[in-house]
Amino acid sequence: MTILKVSDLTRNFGGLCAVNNVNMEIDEQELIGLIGPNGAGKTTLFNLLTGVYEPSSGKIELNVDGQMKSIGGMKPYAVTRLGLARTFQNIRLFKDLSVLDNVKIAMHKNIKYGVLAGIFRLPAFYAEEEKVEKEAINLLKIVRLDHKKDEFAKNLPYGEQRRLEIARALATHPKILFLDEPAAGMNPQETGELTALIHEIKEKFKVTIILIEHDMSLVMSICERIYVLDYGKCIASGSPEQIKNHPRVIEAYLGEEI
Amino acid sequence: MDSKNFFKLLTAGALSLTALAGCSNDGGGTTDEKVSIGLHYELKGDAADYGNAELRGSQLAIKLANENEDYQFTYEGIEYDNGSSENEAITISQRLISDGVVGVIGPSTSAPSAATYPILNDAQTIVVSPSATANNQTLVDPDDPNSDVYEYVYRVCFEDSYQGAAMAQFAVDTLGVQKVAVYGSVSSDYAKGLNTAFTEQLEKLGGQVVANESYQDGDTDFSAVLTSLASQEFDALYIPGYYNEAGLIIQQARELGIDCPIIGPDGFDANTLVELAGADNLNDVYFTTAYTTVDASEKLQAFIDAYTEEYGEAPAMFAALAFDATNLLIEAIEKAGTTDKATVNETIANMEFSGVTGDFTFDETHTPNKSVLVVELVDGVQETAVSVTPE
Amino acid sequence: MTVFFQQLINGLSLGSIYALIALGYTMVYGIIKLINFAHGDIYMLGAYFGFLAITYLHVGFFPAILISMALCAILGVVIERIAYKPLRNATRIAALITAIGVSYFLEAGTQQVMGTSVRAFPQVLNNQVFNIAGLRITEQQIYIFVTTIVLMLILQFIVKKTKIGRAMRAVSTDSDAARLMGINVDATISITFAIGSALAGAAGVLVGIYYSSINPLMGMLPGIKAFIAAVFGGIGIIPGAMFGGFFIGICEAIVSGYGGSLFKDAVVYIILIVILVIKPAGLLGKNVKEKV
Amino acid sequence: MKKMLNKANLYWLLFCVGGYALLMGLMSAGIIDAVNQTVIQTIIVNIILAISLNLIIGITGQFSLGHAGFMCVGAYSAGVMLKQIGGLNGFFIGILIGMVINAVLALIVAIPTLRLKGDYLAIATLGFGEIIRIIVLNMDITNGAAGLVLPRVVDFTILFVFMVVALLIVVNFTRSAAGRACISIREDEIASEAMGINTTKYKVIAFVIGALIASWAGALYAGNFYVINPGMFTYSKSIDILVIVVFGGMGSMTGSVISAVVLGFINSFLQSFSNMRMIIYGLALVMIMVFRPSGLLGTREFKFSSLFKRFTKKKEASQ
Repeated sequence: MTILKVSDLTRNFGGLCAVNNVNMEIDEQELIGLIGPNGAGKTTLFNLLTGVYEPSSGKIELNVDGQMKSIGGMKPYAVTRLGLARTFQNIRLFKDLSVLDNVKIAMHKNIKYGVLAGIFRLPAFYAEEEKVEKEAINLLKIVRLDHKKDEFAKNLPYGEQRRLEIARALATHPKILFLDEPAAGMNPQETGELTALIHEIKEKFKVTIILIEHDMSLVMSICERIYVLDYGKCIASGSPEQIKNHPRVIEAYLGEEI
Repeated sequence: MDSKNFFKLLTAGALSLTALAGCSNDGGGTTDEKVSIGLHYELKGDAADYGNAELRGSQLAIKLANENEDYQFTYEGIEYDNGSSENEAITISQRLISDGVVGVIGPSTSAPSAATYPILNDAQTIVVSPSATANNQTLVDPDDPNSDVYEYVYRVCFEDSYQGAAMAQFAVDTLGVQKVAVYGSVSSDYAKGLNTAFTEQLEKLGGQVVANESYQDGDTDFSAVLTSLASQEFDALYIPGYYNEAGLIIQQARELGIDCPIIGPDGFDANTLVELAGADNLNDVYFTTAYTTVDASEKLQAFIDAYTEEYGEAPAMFAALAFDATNLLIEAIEKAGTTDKATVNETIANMEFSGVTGDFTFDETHTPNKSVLVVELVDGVQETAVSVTPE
Repeated sequence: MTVFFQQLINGLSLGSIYALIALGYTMVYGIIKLINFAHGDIYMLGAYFGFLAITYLHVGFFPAILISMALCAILGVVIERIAYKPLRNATRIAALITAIGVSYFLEAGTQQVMGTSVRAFPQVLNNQVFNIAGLRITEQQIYIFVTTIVLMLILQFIVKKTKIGRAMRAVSTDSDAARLMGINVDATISITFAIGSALAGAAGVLVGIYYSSINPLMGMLPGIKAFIAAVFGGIGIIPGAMFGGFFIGICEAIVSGYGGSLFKDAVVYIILIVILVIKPAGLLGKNVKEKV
Repeated sequence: MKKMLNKANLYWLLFCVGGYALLMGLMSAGIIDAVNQTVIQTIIVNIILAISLNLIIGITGQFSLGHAGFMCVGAYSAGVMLKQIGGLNGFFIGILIGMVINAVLALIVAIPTLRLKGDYLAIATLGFGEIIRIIVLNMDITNGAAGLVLPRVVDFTILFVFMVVALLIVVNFTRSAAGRACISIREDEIASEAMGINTTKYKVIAFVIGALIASWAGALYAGNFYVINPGMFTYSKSIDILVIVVFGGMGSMTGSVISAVVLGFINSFLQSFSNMRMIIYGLALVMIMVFRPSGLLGTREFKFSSLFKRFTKKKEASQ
């Protein structure tokens, strides 16, 4: 079943066409790779899908309870509430907060007590807070950060910060998880662990994953399908095997090894 | 630098300041029995100009009193700065009470005064205000003319309504004015009170306010309003406000060709007015006041000379009022022959005081019965003075 | 209509002064992102320096303005070195509080040294009046306007065409990168403070001559107004500050001229808010969206 | 209910009651004299102002310089009602009216301006605060520049209760989901929004709560200090409050409380220096910021739970 459909999506910045007529159709629980040379428009595409930018033209539709709903131009928080969650290329954790609080904040949309219940400490507050704490620790266990729950996010090593971002994104209960260069800056061992983690998450949470990545070994080993972007255009899509041998992809990556 | 050193530094600084303060508080005293008088003024902040002038007036009065061999007590002024803040004015009043003062002179302006009176009055400490001119300021509830008067609070200045009305009387009777433009401050209740009283009396006498413009204290550019006033017709320009702004308004008005009589309140009475407006522009300018250097009495002349010698400049009205307020308290203490506050208070209430700003007694609201003088300026110099009573 | 144009002239004179102060605000803000609350007090001290120079050294208009600018420049650099430099890596709000502390200190210090009373500024210009097409223009107004324009042109030249100007722009864009390129960042910041303070000093002397009245608290309100002018035009942008200054001056004159003198500040604030809501980076500012 | 009576809450309750009893005792015994009583009253009003501004600036990260405007509305609502109705009834009706007006005003201010960032927001809110003041200055019912002279109807108990309630609201808010949302806005607005938080909504909520509590502070001021006039509520007042918040540490409520107390007594101590005191105060501000730029406490809070922890740790160590 289709969960996300992108048709003729375009975004201009002044004279620059960062994303040009991109079409995508993604099924539930797929693991999609999005690749392309630097400046190809991958992150811009993510930003369009998650509501950070408004599309200049074109449509983004999300399957919400069996209905396709247009989400292009919605605010990021509204998009997140519909089940899209993301990580950031240049890590955007809440640096001065604890690891646990980072996850708790992301659980916001699922907390069922209001501002007044919080201020006056009504019973709902205590019940919900207990639940939130338990779930947050569970998520941290999955990314193996539960032993560091009270540390400041900024004090974690790089690899762990990336994992925390994934846990934080999962805390919003997403249907689709967007990972923007999750392996950037990791050594091969860490990348291997990350690959396993992504698989684990996909199985455990039944979530669709779309990731941008430059590490081709990672992309080729875990992605079921790959889209290739160059100069804002989608120049190829298909299975890793198909992409490896696609002439236009080779052209775009001329000089780069695939 | 780590925090330990920082606190050392702070402590050191604080200690040295304490030492400094200790020195400055040490006035020269001759006899054992020192009578403390609180000097509670706006020394910093918006109203600092008036507060400092009054502080000098008070200090001079205390100095002269201590030189007076007929006086049985030695006086000591305890100064505080209320920073033109009402909130600070309250704590300072309490400090003065715990310092054991017999009476307090100040504050200069109405708002800190209103915050101080209930506290000092409750502690049965006498207040003599030099310049709290607001209508009914000495009453417990100023909005209710029938409310009780603060038993221990007096003032030596006019009430706003009185001199505002007097100016209207003078304008109509003597200057023959019918149409008046008013350009007044909205920042002080002083100016607003004057404006209301002036307008009421003027209309009662058949005159008319044809334009009513306002400025705020601290403004310096009046050209926009004066430009539009210059294109209207009126017989006189009334400026209820203080000299700092009035001086500039007169200067700018004359330059813009407004050459009708300019009239104002005792807030005009300072050398600064002449400096700001320029002597050439100060012709056909009249203001109400309680004291004048025209045919100055011996007493007044002595004050002016003493002040000029002490501070190197001529006294402003504020200094004169504070001088009177301080002398009033001192004379009452001498006359009562005691520092018992209740006795001194009774003495003041029934006293006939003769000061540099006029001879007066207090009415039932503890406001002086003084006659209003209207002074004319010619080339910035006080030329004539006539007495006016509003009808 | 004549009255309207007359108000325009009044507004231009007032606006020139706001613009000169706003330039200093905007330069300092552009380079270290500090709202220098003490800037209005430098302007006040500029007026006092001019006052002292004219009274005690008996100099004329131009020497007075140059002396005042030089002293203010030195003062600006000293303040920067003592109070702001240690906070360069602290939060901006901490630096702001420091600036407020400096402002209190300068105001209270001046009240202590020079007395609290208003001083009449000695008149060093003849106040000749020119009548042109029914409009009244005084010699002082011409001096103010011309001085302002000349100073702005010099400033624009320094920033755009000289080496130090290039360094200033580089530091303002990215101080770390500028340091790596061999620019002496500390010196550049000091020079920015010097120039900004000198302009405020000039404004102080001009205002003294124009209104002939100075006092220790005269910097508070124009300081805020000038900051508004800078924000209005787009803070950090030199032509924006000039434009904002003139606009606010004219706006105030026209509002007061047509009977709204009590609401003139309110009108300025309302226009400011409307502009910011429509164009959050100020009139000439560019909206920069944070990169995600 | 059981959970509400946990150890920490119990200790806080004891702490408040004990503090109240201690202060009351010292006052009635005359150990705290009239001057210091007034200093304490001022400090309480300042604590309420500081924590309400801290909620906006320190917790939510929105740089507002319009707080004096909200205080002004609170003060005048209470003041006018004190004049019209009189007594404590008038005072409490005034507080309610002030809260209603402030809620509306805060919404009007917040919705357009909270889109602005940093210094642009600061200057826009400063403008709003001044507009409120100019309106009050030109109204008849407020008696213009002269302001209102009022009887004192508030006593220490009322002040203390309001302070505790304000603290309770602000601290509980901060430690709830909504408070976490506000903190995340301060930390990184884009990430916060990506986590499904409606940032505009929470900025407005924090702003409105801050405005409401500031209106209490204004009302308490009016009911306690005899005089109010528009000159008290200029942007300098907003800056004074900001100084307390920054000095205590932005985001730390404990810091705001301590800072209000320390600055209150410093100020009272400096009164003896007559006209040198503003000079010293200015220098002190500069020095404090140069040596402790993140304020007294940074973002740290005093918690009984961490006190226990330290205590038990020491015990363990000694065993």
